Amino acid sequence: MKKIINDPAAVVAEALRGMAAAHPDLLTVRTDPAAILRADAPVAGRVAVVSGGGSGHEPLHGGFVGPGMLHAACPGPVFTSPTPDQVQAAIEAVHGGAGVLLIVKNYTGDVLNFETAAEFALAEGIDVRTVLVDDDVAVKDSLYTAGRRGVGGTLLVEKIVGAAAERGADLDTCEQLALRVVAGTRSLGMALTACTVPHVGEPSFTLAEDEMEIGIGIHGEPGRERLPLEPADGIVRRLVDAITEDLPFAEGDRALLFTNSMGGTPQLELYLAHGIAERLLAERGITVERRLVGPYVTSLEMQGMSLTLCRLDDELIDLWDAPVHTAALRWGC
Amino acid sequence: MKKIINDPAAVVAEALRGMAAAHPDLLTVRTDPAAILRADAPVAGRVAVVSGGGSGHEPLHGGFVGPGMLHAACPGPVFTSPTPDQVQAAIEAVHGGAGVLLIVKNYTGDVLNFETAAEFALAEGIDVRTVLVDDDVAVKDSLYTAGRRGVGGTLLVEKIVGAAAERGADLDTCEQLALRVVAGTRSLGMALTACTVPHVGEPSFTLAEDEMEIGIGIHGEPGRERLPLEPADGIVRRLVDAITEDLPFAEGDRALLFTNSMGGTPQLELYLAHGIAERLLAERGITVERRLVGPYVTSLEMQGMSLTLCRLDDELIDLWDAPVHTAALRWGC
Amino acid sequence: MGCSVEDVTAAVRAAAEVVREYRDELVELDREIGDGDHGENLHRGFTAVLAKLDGGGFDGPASVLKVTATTLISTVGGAAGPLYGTAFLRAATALGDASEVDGQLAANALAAALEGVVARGKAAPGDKTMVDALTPAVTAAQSTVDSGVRAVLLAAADAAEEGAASTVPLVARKGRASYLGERSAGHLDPGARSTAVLLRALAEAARR
Amino acid sequence: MGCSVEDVTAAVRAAAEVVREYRDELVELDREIGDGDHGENLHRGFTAVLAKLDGGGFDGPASVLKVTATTLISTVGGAAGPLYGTAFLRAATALGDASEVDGQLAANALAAALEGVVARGKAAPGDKTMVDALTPAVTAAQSTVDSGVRAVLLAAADAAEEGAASTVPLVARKGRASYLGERSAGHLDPGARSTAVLLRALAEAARR
Ligand SMILES: Nc1ncnc2c1ncn2[C@@H]1O[C@H](COP(=O)(O)OP(=O)(O)O)[C@@H](O)[C@H]1O
Ligand SMILES: Nc1ncnc2c1ncn2[C@@H]1O[C@H](COP(=O)(O)OP(=O)(O)O)[C@@H](O)[C@H]1O
Ligand SMILES: [Mg+2]
Ligand SMILES: [Mg+2]
Ligand SMILES: [Mg+2]
Ligand SMILES: [Mg+2]
Repeated sequence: MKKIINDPAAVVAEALRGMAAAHPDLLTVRTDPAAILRADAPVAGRVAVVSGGGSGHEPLHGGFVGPGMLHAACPGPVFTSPTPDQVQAAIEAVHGGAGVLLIVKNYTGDVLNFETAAEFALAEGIDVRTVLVDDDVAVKDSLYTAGRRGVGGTLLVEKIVGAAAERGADLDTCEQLALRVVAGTRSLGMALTACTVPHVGEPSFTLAEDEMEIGIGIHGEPGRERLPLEPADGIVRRLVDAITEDLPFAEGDRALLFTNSMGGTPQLELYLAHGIAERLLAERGITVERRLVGPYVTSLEMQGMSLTLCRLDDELIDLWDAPVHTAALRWGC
Repeated sequence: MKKIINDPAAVVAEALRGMAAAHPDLLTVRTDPAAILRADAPVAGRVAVVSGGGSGHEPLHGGFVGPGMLHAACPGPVFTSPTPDQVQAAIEAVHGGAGVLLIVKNYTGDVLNFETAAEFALAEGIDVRTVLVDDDVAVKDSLYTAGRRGVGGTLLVEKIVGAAAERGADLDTCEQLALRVVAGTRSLGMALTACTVPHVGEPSFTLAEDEMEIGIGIHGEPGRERLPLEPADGIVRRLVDAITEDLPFAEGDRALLFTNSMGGTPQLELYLAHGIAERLLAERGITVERRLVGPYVTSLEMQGMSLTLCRLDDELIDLWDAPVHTAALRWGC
Repeated sequence: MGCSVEDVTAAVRAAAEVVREYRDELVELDREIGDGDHGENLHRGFTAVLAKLDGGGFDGPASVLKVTATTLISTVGGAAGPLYGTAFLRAATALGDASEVDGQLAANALAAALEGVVARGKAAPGDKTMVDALTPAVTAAQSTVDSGVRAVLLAAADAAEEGAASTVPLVARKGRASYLGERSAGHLDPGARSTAVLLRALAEAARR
Repeated sequence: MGCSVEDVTAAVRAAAEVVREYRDELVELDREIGDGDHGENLHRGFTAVLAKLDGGGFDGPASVLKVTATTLISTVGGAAGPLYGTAFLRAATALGDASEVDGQLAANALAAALEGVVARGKAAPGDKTMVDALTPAVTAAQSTVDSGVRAVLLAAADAAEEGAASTVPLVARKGRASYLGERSAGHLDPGARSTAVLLRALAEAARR
């Protein structure tokens, strides 16, 4: 295992220390339990937007804490959801009197831990709502399974709801808005290489030089399909096809296209893939009105990419464009 | 070779197409010869700041084009400096009547090609100055060698001089400012893995599971020293020691600390390393007043990191803080 | 005579210690069809449990299980944290204020644990989860209630091991392995395995 | 009788074609002590040169070399682009408006090329660059001026090959390989190698 770390068990704690040092004016970083909070939290009279999950997906979620996006992020150990106490402490730290919206990626662990935290917080009289993000079309959705995973779409929910909360939208409005973004968002990822979890010490799976994995998750889970490696045109077409057929996206739709690196794919390749995706969407009559390209919802050093497509309307565009000031996303201020 | 590409010879052209699609309001992307220009260029009455170099270091340089930073970037093929015509065309496209400052990383190829372009432009009556960035302490400086390489410090020069140009500083002032930043900036990089150049198809060098390379360049060049892999504490200490001894940085110095990923190192590790660097600098009595953490001056998918330290004063801080709006760096607007 | 508060403490301690031994195996099982953290998660949690047990001050068997539950909930994370946490919490509730645990109580506690896991996780037998180990364990325990705690737990452990082994051919329908679809077949479920391991350790530590 | 404009065109075309053959070897040499692009750079440049030569319309040997020079400068990039570009440009200047190239002119052109490379790159013999191939080539050419272009170039190519080989033990002081310090020793310099390859191809294509 080749990593710039000390003790594998201390990776998250040490990274948080670095994050605190890097963003002293923006963030308050707590340890025990770990939380990344807006420096100015709690913001009185505003819905507090809280998210979190296992570490290893940075900048998700801690990199999205700040005015216009999250009030708090709860980082668990690498690829392991945070505990209820941790989430509860974050809720209490940022609750500004207007309720708390939990944005939770749909994984059993995250759901159960956030659920428990929400129960505790409710018992203390804090109005807490939970919205599950489940945008990954790689996973078949069914009542009898764990359901779809939350992946790239999480960022969009956090940005858009965070903007609404910043403007003073109430908890009902924020919750409905989050549900609306989730309903209109689909993602699919692929990998060229696996990642290595520090406490595991070896890659989560092995791919031959001429293989790729389609439909991977963001926790080093293998995907649903292993295929011979293809040129970028083929790879991107697979992702675009699966995503647009799923919702389905239709001719005339306005959309945000988010081309995401799983961590190890360089920007040169990412922009190349983004260009192909834009072309394919244009061919289908889908108008890309906003875009984001970069390593935002990652899986450690995994090489690969995901595409996320989100249906837009004027309201969502306005909220997407609203000022945001976080470690990883910043505009308008 | 595992990459999301089509034809290796077309990687840069296709990536530029994606970049153009991703940033339609911010950038004008030209091909043949390739250039990334500020959408509002030329900016009349302002010094035009132009840089460029081989591709594969993204977001350097194209990701730094926009108000408050570069007016144009000239991307060469992967790890190969652009040609004189290319640079000359960019100069002519962004020249706003107040002269042009070329920021060139000190590599023989870049120096020779930009030099030739500058001669052509001068011959056409454009006042062109060139500032070489040579911040890499891995390389011994001497009159008889190619001199030190330009690495992470290039970003700082581009940001600070870009801010001054935006405010209306004249060409002399911009040139002097660039020289001042270069004089006060030092960097050192290390790698855990090599990168693979698309047209080569195999890694630039090979490191065993328990080896690391100190003093690597950003072109997949092997470093000066191959050592047994160490924990993060040891790695970061080596970088901090070499950098602070070189200038030297002294107790009481105010500094900007830039913790850079070579591309494949995930943010979790990068923040962890950043935290260590901050601690070591504090121990030496150096006050870190500004910081930047991320993959900004990369070497494709190489895993590794570099540290850049730049001496600050009030003027430099003010220019660093000035608004910037580019694809990769944005604040204050 | 059943198990005292000291006996229960010793049994949980023994189980907690055994997790360290199985850490790597559980990591490896989870790496194959999950995200590779199950062994690390339980190890972190049960290490914290050991520290808590050192603190002592338990007024009955239920309080030992309750502290174990809250410690697991606040340190394990992932799916296993709330599930095992709930299991121990429900088991504690089933023990009530009894000062000694007999075979019947032990079987009741196991049944309550299973109910808790199902209530939280909504998994049915055959979904390839810890439920596939716990369900037969409860049945086996219930048919041996008259033979003392140790016998009850030994029967439960045997059944849990068989139940865990039965997950190998299954296609997962719950938890992270479900994302793999058909590719999850052919692997042992890590949570079912850890359930069997924990029950075996508890049984072997039970003095009566 | 010396080489006509057609002969010079054919020779440059032959050299350009040979670069394709050596692309991978030059990439590999540069990967070892540089950044792995030398073969790709020259291949890109000389492919463009071939296209330009197809256009024809040259009024003398010098104009063939001049077009070669400007094409290389505008397509190769890296260190080799300006250096080889300058070399061909200076060689063109040395030929002046001669309609035929004889041994003396060829040797002069080579000497001018070397001067150009040194003026631009500031490398001295022994720095482990193309100068180590070109310098002995110029000397050899100058001592064979009376024997015709082919003989001059053959002597130059022989000397360049020896010169290139002599770079192996050297520690680089110029170019990218210099960053390696002592670790650059034990490798053939890619630019010296390409110089030898180009000279050999020009020599073998020279009809007189
Ligand atoms: N819904 C569920 N009901 C019961 N057990 C479950 C459920 N989901 C997952 N599990 C169990 O949890 C185990 C995985 O635990 P762990 O790896 O610690 O959590 P995570 O999947 O969050 O990484 C699985 O092997 C399975 O036995
Ligand atoms: N200053 C110099 N003078 C002469 N030749 C040089 C100089 N610097 C580099 N070279 C030659 O250029 C070759 C490398 O060319 P190339 O790989 O195309 O460029 P780059 O180093 O920019 O990648 C070296 O092998 C060397 O022979
Ligand atoms: Mg997990
Ligand atoms: Mg090069
Ligand atoms: Mg797991
Ligand atoms: Mg090279």
